[in-house]
Amino acid sequence: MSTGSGAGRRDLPGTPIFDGDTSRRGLRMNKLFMSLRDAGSRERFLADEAAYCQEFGLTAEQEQAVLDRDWQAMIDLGGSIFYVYKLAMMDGRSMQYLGGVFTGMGEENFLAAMKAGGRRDG
Amino acid sequence: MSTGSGAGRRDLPGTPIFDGDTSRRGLRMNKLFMSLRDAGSRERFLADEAAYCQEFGLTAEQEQAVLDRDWQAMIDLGGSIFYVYKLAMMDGRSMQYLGGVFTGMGEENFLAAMKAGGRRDG
Amino acid sequence: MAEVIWGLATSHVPSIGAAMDRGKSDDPAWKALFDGYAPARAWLAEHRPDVAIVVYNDHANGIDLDFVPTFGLGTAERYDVADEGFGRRPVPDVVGDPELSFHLVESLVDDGFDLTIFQELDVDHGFTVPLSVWTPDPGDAWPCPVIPLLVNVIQYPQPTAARCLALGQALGRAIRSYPKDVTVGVLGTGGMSHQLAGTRAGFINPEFDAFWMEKIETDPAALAALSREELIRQAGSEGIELIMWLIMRGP
Amino acid sequence: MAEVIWGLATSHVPSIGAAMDRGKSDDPAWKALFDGYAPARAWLAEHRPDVAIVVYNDHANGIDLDFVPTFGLGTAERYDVADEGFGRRPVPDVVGDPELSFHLVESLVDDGFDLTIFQELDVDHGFTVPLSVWTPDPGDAWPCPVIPLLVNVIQYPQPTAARCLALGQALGRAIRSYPKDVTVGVLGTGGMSHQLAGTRAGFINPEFDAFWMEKIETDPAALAALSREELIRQAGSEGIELIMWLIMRGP
Ligand SMILES: [Fe+3]
Ligand SMILES: [Fe+3]
Repeated sequence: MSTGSGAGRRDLPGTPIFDGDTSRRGLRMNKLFMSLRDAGSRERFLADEAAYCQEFGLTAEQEQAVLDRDWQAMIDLGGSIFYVYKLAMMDGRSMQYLGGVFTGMGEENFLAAMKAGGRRDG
Repeated sequence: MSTGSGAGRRDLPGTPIFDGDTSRRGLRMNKLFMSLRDAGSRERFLADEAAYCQEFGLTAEQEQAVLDRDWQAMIDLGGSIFYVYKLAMMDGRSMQYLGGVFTGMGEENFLAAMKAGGRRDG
Repeated sequence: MAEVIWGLATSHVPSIGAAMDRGKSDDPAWKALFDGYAPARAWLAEHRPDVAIVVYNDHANGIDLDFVPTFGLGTAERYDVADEGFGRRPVPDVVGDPELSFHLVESLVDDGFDLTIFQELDVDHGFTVPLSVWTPDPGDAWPCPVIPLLVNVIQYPQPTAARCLALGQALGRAIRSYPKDVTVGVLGTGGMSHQLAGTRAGFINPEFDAFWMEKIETDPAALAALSREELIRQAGSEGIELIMWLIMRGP
Repeated sequence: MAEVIWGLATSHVPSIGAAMDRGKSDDPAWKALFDGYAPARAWLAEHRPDVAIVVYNDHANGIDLDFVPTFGLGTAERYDVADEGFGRRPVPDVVGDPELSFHLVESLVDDGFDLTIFQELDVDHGFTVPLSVWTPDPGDAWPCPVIPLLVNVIQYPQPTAARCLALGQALGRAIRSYPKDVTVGVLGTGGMSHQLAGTRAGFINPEFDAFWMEKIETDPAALAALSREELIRQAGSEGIELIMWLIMRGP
């Protein structure tokens, strides 16, 4: 799916691969996400998100993705889902909400699909 | 040599072994030594050595060894020679000085032995 | 001589822990799951080991991505429960067993496994949820000391399934060569098929899960033969964490 | 296909770097050493690889003891030279080669080596002294990109000598399977017999060093057969870092 991820190098459609290359591109952004485990950091982030992004050395594109809560772009720009999820949690968003975004189904349909036993290939 | 080190478990006379057990005992003290790479930390350390030791969570014995520059005790209490050496460097002491202490020969004799090709077993 | 008295595997999805922490185990949404655990829990209560090893992965709580160890082993006296960003779980911190840890490290390194030793480590839901599945009401302390064995499952390339089974087999040898007469339980953790990101998010493969459940008992070598790509294709990008079950299965 | 064009080993004692940094290479105390390096330097100047790998260990500068990786491999675009406590050496920072690093990681992990990946790493004298031995006057940049391969030699249990040779052999396979046509040099580092602490501090074993020098060329398997205890007995507690030469020798 995401051209930015390692998926293109392997035959795994719809599946971003968090590989070494991706991890390097996302390192600063993932560090930012991990910092949000701490209440003080969450406060500082919320007080001035752009400044916080710059402090962590995000690229302009990464910063925009964070400010816009563009979850797909965060993944494409090197975010690890486990790290990106720290930001989603802070926003009160669930993993199912993110699933709705990544699949384009929306949260409600995604949740319904999961309750019905999950999605299948193809 | 040192009863505190892992050497006793192996037949390696006069040779402290920095093993997992030793490393655990020395962890806080070795962290303190590593911090001395930074000029600001060296200043803070020198301003109040005991307080700095307590900040790093050293045991009372370790603190005493550091305050007394008891190099042998630092090794016995879990110091890694590469870490202990950071403190020695700060004091302007050389590895040959430490060799003089550990062997009981004194720096001058130790240096002379090294220049003559090093020490031998037995 | 130490002895492995059981090996068990379970998902470690954080909501299982959250459901327990909030007393929701009997809610309609959760009851089926916890009823499913009941027989194992009853059996486990009768078979308490002297020490346990939990094979798990961290999720951005204990370590960050500055360095990514393939296999890590804790040697600490205790491991604190991490605050993952929503307050720490109301469960006890973990008491370790450094003496057994040192033995395992020496034995496994001699056996050609290139471990990273952790002298300090906060443990997250990947570690505490399996403990809660095992022991729903730990009170002040978990039933025994526990040693963490960390596996990189989140950054590609993960260790191969074959390497995980080999590590498990070496772990068995290491445990059995420990001179103390202690009993050891090994918990493998990690969800079955699932995927969190990409257009394939939400992917579940019940046929593969059933195949895995059967083979983990009868023929782990068949699972160890699966490639990394095949595991991701069949189990999803996060389902690859099933490789941790193979370490549990080795002893 | 990439090709290994040389493998070399040298001590990395910090005073060699300090002597060079202070322009003392021609001092009586140092001249013999640097004269000894002259033929190798001349030869190396004619054989510049496209990329180099330095097998080395850190000395309380790049990593601390919270975690101790048996083998680490850097994947960064650059590695800064560490300030070890007396100001950083006046030598260039190191440019990496992430693309080759990723290839090596994937190949070595598939081959059953449990690497720890380093995405950030400051390098110390263990790394820069060998580079200086190779290139006395680097100017603004080292002759080519360099990848660090970190080895735990300071905390017992170190990897076995046999495991180091096996890693070196796998490293050779990994390099040769790299699709780009590049030439690679491999530097093994670490002093010969020496010991820094204990009543045996200052221990030197010229007979063992001569044996090692001969066998590293003619029969590395004989060195790989030495146990950890035997290496410490023969080469001293710090001389065990000679095992890093076996990684260099593998390809
Ligand atoms: Fe997980
Ligand atoms: Fe060294």
